Amino acid sequence: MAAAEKKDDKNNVVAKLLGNNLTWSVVALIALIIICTIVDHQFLNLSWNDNTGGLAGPLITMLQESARYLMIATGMTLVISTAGIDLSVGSVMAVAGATAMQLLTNGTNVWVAILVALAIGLVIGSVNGVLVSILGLQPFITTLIMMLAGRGIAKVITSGENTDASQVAGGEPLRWMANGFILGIPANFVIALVIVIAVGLVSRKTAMGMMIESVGINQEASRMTGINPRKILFLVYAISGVLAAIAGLFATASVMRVDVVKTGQDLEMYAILAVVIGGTSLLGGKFSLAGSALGAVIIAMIRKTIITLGVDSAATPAFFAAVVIIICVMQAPKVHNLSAELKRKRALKDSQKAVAA
Amino acid sequence: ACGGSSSSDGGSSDSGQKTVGFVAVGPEGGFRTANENDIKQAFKDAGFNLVYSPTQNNDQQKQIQAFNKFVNDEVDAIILSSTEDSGWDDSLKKAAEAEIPVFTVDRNVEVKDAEAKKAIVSHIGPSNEWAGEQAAERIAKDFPNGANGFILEGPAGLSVVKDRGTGWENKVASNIKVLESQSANWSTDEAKTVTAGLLDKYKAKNPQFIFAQNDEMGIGAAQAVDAAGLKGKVKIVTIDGTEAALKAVVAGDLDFVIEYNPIFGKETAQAVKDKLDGKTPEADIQIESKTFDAAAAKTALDSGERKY
Amino acid sequence: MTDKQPIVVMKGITIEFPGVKALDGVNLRLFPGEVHALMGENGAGKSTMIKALTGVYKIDAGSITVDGKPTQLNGTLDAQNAGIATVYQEVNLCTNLSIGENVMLGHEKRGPFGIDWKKTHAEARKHLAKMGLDHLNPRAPLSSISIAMQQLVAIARAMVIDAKVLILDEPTSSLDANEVQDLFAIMRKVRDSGVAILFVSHFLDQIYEITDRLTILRNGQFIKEVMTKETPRDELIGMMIGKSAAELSQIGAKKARREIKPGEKPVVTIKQLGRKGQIEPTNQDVYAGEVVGFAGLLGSGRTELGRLMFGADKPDHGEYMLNGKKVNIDSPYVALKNGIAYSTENRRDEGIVADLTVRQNMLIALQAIRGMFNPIPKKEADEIVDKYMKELNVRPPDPNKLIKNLSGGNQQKVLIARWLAIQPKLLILDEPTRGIDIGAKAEIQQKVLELAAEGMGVVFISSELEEVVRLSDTITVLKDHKKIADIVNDDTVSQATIVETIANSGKEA
Amino acid sequence: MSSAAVTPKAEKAKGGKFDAQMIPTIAAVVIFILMLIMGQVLFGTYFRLGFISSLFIDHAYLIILAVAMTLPILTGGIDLSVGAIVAITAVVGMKMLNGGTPAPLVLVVMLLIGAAFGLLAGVLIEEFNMQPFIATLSTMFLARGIASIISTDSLTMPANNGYAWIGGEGWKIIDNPKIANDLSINLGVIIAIVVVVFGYILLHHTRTGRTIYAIGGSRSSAELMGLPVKRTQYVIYLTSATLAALASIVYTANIGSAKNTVGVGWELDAVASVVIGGTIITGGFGYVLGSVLGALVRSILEPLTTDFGVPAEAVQIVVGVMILIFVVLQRAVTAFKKE
Ligand SMILES: Nc1ncnc2c1ncn2[C@@H]1O[C@H](COP(=O)(O)OP(=O)(O)OP(=O)(O)O)[C@@H](O)[C@H]1O
Ligand SMILES: Nc1ncnc2c1ncn2[C@@H]1O[C@H](COP(=O)(O)OP(=O)(O)OP(=O)(O)O)[C@@H](O)[C@H]1O
Ligand SMILES: [Mg+2]
Ligand SMILES: [Mg+2]
Repeated sequence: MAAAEKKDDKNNVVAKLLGNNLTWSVVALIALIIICTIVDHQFLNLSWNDNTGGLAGPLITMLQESARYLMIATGMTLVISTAGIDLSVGSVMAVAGATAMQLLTNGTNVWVAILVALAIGLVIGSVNGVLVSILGLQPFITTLIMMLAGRGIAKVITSGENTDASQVAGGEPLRWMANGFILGIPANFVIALVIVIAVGLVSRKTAMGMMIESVGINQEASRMTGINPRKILFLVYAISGVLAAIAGLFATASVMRVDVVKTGQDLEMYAILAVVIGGTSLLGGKFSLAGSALGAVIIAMIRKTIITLGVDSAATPAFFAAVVIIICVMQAPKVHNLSAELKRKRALKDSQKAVAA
Repeated sequence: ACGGSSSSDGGSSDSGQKTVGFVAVGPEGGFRTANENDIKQAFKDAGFNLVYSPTQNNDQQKQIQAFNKFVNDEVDAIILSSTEDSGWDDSLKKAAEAEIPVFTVDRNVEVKDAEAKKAIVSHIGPSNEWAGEQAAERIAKDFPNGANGFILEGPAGLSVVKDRGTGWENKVASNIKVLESQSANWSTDEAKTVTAGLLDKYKAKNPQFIFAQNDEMGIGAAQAVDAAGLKGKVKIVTIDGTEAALKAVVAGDLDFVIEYNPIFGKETAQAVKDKLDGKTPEADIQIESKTFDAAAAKTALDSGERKY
Repeated sequence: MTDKQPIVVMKGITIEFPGVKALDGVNLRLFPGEVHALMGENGAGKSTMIKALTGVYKIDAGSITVDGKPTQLNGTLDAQNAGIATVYQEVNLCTNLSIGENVMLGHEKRGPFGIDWKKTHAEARKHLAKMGLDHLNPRAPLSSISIAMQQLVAIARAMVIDAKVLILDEPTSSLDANEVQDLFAIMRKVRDSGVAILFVSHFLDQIYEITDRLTILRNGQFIKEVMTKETPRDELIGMMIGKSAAELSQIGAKKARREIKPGEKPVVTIKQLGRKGQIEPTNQDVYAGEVVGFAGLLGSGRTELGRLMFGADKPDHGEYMLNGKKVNIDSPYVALKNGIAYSTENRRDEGIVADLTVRQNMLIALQAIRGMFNPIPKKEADEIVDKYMKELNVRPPDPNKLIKNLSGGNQQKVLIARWLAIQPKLLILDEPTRGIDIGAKAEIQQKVLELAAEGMGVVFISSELEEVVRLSDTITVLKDHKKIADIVNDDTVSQATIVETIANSGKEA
Repeated sequence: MSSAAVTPKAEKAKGGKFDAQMIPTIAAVVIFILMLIMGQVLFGTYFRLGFISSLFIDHAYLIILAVAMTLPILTGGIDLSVGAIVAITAVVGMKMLNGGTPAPLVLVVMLLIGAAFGLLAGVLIEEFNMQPFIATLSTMFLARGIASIISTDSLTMPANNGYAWIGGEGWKIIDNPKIANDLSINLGVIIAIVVVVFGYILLHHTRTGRTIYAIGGSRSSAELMGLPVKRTQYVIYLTSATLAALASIVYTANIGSAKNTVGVGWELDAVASVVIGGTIITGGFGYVLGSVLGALVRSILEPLTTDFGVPAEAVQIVVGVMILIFVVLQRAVTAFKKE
């Protein structure tokens, strides 16, 4: 590798770069784009689409889809940083979507519908929070339960139907949220990005981020410094709930109809993958929202790639797995320390010869 | 809820009310919900005590568990709306031994074991293959001199997907070219993303039709087509015939909807009644389904007698 | 004894961590039947050297020969198979398992049907007994005993494999005099059976009592290998800290006692404060500028009393007065809000937040009482950090290093800085000098006196009677989780006084 | 000296904490029995031998999966791939049977495939330090994907395949005129029981087993103690995956057909079982027997919801809430006992 020849200080820089997950995520993203472009030369083309009033093209639809991943990945990042996990985000998406669509069809004002949907997300998140922080239940099982129950709640809300609000007048703001454009860029992507940045600022400009990490690293020690771990835990699950609700609105509003079974299905897994690809450890502690955001885009990009390559629908899971594995392996220290390791071994050999002599 | 099965001697309770076990798939919206609600209603009207047992994410195992439970509860009859068309031999054998008549609805199940076969009285439901064939014929009619297009499939492996696919294969015209088949998991918004992707990818090949294996996906595809400004240029054919889909046909978003008629609760209840009254219902009760172009859809909607 | 061959020879060992060269060409020879001490300040590289020998860290240069053959140790398993048994500085046992299981892990006695638990526990009991731990029940969970006890259990574990080399990294730091003597007795037995022992301790008395040979390190450099009896203290200290012993501000003299004026109000008064099973209802006053020492044996309840005064455990009895008015201290947050700080004896589990930087670790408590959404202005933060990095001279002097990568001693300094940052009225220090090198120890003791002089009330908990007696104005003696005496620490009082008090109270009872 | 101070503590500790670890498991037993009784009282069918028989026969696979899942969870890890491994081994197995491969060979191949995925997970976790959750999530997608690449048909066994007998209706121990009162058992159940015994011995009577608990307590400590952590990790994921393959054998043999879609969500059922059984998801504490009970509890949730006539939409909510109540109860009892 290049790193090997360079002089020490340089070497360090390179090593740092190689050691940094973000680098590899970017590499992966670019690689995927290149692959797609090779297969489909139009892939990078952007055209202006008059009847949507925005840019059009593969990358745009990709960004449009990534919005929902951005939301859940952000919430998931905070939760995972506290050494927890939130398996319920997918179901929360369904519940929020169901609420919004049902209310719309019942003729509720769209803004009210949106607010109620978010509120419900908040409530479910808070329930998770209470169970984990006050009752001290294990996050995995708590949110697993909520994942089961959430689907049920969604079904109860729509009484088992896939409520369709596409014909309902007055849904425009919601529709725009998911399908509209701001300066030619997908509105939902812009909104998502703004929210991610907002969360980032709040957590880094205040002490929230550090306290979340601190609780994730060592809860007892945190308590002894006067932090209230319960508050923190409650907070992250609540946030995750709201963000998941937003993701749910994106997902349903894009077609103005909720699918009680499919909306948000398996997305908790995608969110977790995004977070890990972004370099936050499932063991808790240090988190990187930027990384998770990148991870979210990569997930969307992988799915885009699957379509572009026309991977046989039967093979998609395998393809998905393969890509994830490759990315994670690239990120493994073992791999990008290879050169350094070899150097060490060589040095050791020499010094031992020296000793022997 | 189910007083019937509570008396320890099982189904045929003192009240004389017959208990029927319904091994169901569970509310998944669209066709499924309409179908199961209709069956529940019909049996209630017919004075049965219907015990309903749904599964989760199409898990056959949970259905088998439910089925065996009904056998042990000694219900008077079992209605089986299976997620899979095989793997029922053992359970059916148990039913046969317990002399509980079984009625398969929607999906037929194939049985190897002779003993097991005895348990099944009749099958009630529309035909998936037929629906697929209708789709192929419609496309052929729309594009007499050929066209390119896509197929949106359900999750790989479900037998509905295969049957509707087979139907299509049976009747598809030689000059109709399927550029690509992708799974959109029955889901509207996945269908939208997938279709958007396919439209980008095959712009050059000027795709003209989309065969969506269910309404949900068709509606999603329609929105992608609309967004791409191809509304009307790409004709979309879907299967199921939910209200939303019919509206879409009227609105011109969809070209053609083939009904997969979920409303056969009455027929099922009747069959069960006959059997329990000692008559022998037909082995295969075909539920015929309609097809809707814009006009037909409009009249159907206006008539207001559609249950879903 | 130099005639016999060394069993372990480490030559030119170099280990680099991102940022620091922890070891730079260090040599070490271990001889059978000898106790060999690795000497050096906090951060000198002692533990790192040990981890190099036991294959925890890969060495970047140098060679290790065991029994004359060059060996590549990849992992502790190799080391064990090579006959090297180790007790690491931080207790490394599994708190979810029983005491006996911890002792025998990996060496369980096996019968026809796999592990034979009867035999295994019997074996465990035997090894515990060797450490004078016969009272411990091997089936009890490890989590039920103190870190001190756990340390002894860890040593018992090391005895299970009959090793050629026994390594003890600061085993005595959390033991009291009696246990140290027990331990030394065992070490002598083991040594005489021809085992080479590597021993680390910051207590010079212990070094001179038990060791035969010394290797001195100074920030990662090999200084010298000498025979213990040929090396006077000052010379040794000189080699360790790089300046002559005289410069070291050892405060040998007893602190001038702070007289309590009649009618003066204490900062903190607890009345009958207690908690079932941990500490019986206790009265205690702490005046501004007073140092109150807690003395007692292991498990006497010093830590409990300290934790109770900090609200780390909720009291189930009694009341709490701050400057005369009643307060309800039921959580660390409330305590800190009221200017009460507690520095734990359990640095790793309740002290440091391992993956945060030194800087963050220093500021976190202050931040917590300021509130999450009221961040400390950068300027103020920088000032605080510089101030304490200097005052306590934390090494390496880089506040952006992860605290987990600091040596034990320096971690302790950072924690003290954390508590000073909130400028507490009452500072409770539980074993603050545990595992701290002589230099740093003197600095910390000095700091305690300064703080008292500035009018801070200090509770000083330590297993070292010597420093308790030297620093305290009044000494609270505890026994069996109960306060047995308040001793006004005037010139008549000495370590002996305390020991007697403890002994006698037993008789009366 | 210190002994005086210590002894009471040590003793108290013994009385207190140790049972505390057992309580959740004991709670599982009690609640399971209570559920059965409730079912019997209200619906009168839960004590029927037939019900008991099919409870075991239909859930032999889940019991095996629960045991498999217990190992990684005890170390604080997890194996999400078990469901998918059931699918791929089932599909391959059926394909081979239909291709006329002799049953014994088929069984071996199925187990080997399972082991292969376990090995892959092990490599990803140990060599490329991926976290178990992610590693097994990947192998889950991989297995599921390969399964559907191989075939998306529902494959039925050929007649007289010398395989079905594993799960066939087995032997009727008590044969009543009414099938509902027959007590029957099949090889699948016996295999499940053997697996449970195997799990118990592995965890409580082998050093590997103790290492598993040690890793769950603190991996770094386990490493410093010179325990073969790496090797043990491999053993764990190899075992869980291979057991998943075994579960697949039992299940397919029982229903006589297979499909790439079988086993969706089973990993979560297994996790639920393990947790209900009192194993802490963060590792260190738990018992294989608890997991078995967990599996049984998990299994009678659906029958109960059915008999209570829970409205279709609400079933999942109710199941969720039941598990929740369960976990909370355990938590409460444990906390109470700790006092
Ligand atoms: N894992 C690590 N990463 C980076 N630096 C480290 C790591 N471990 C130790 N160091 C650094 O190496 C140096 C030596 O540390 P070590 O723990 O060996 O000191 P020590 O002599 O044992 O001190 P003490 O007496 O306090 O235990 C210290 O400066 C420490 O900061
Ligand atoms: N001998 C012992 N047996 C069991 N647990 C003990 C023992 N000694 C201490 N502990 C526990 O360890 C912690 C600190 O010990 P404790 O406060 O009882 O004694 P101490 O006087 O602080 O002695 P030290 O702090 O030196 O261990 C407390 O949580 C206490 O419950
Ligand atoms: Mg050290
Ligand atoms: Mg203490």
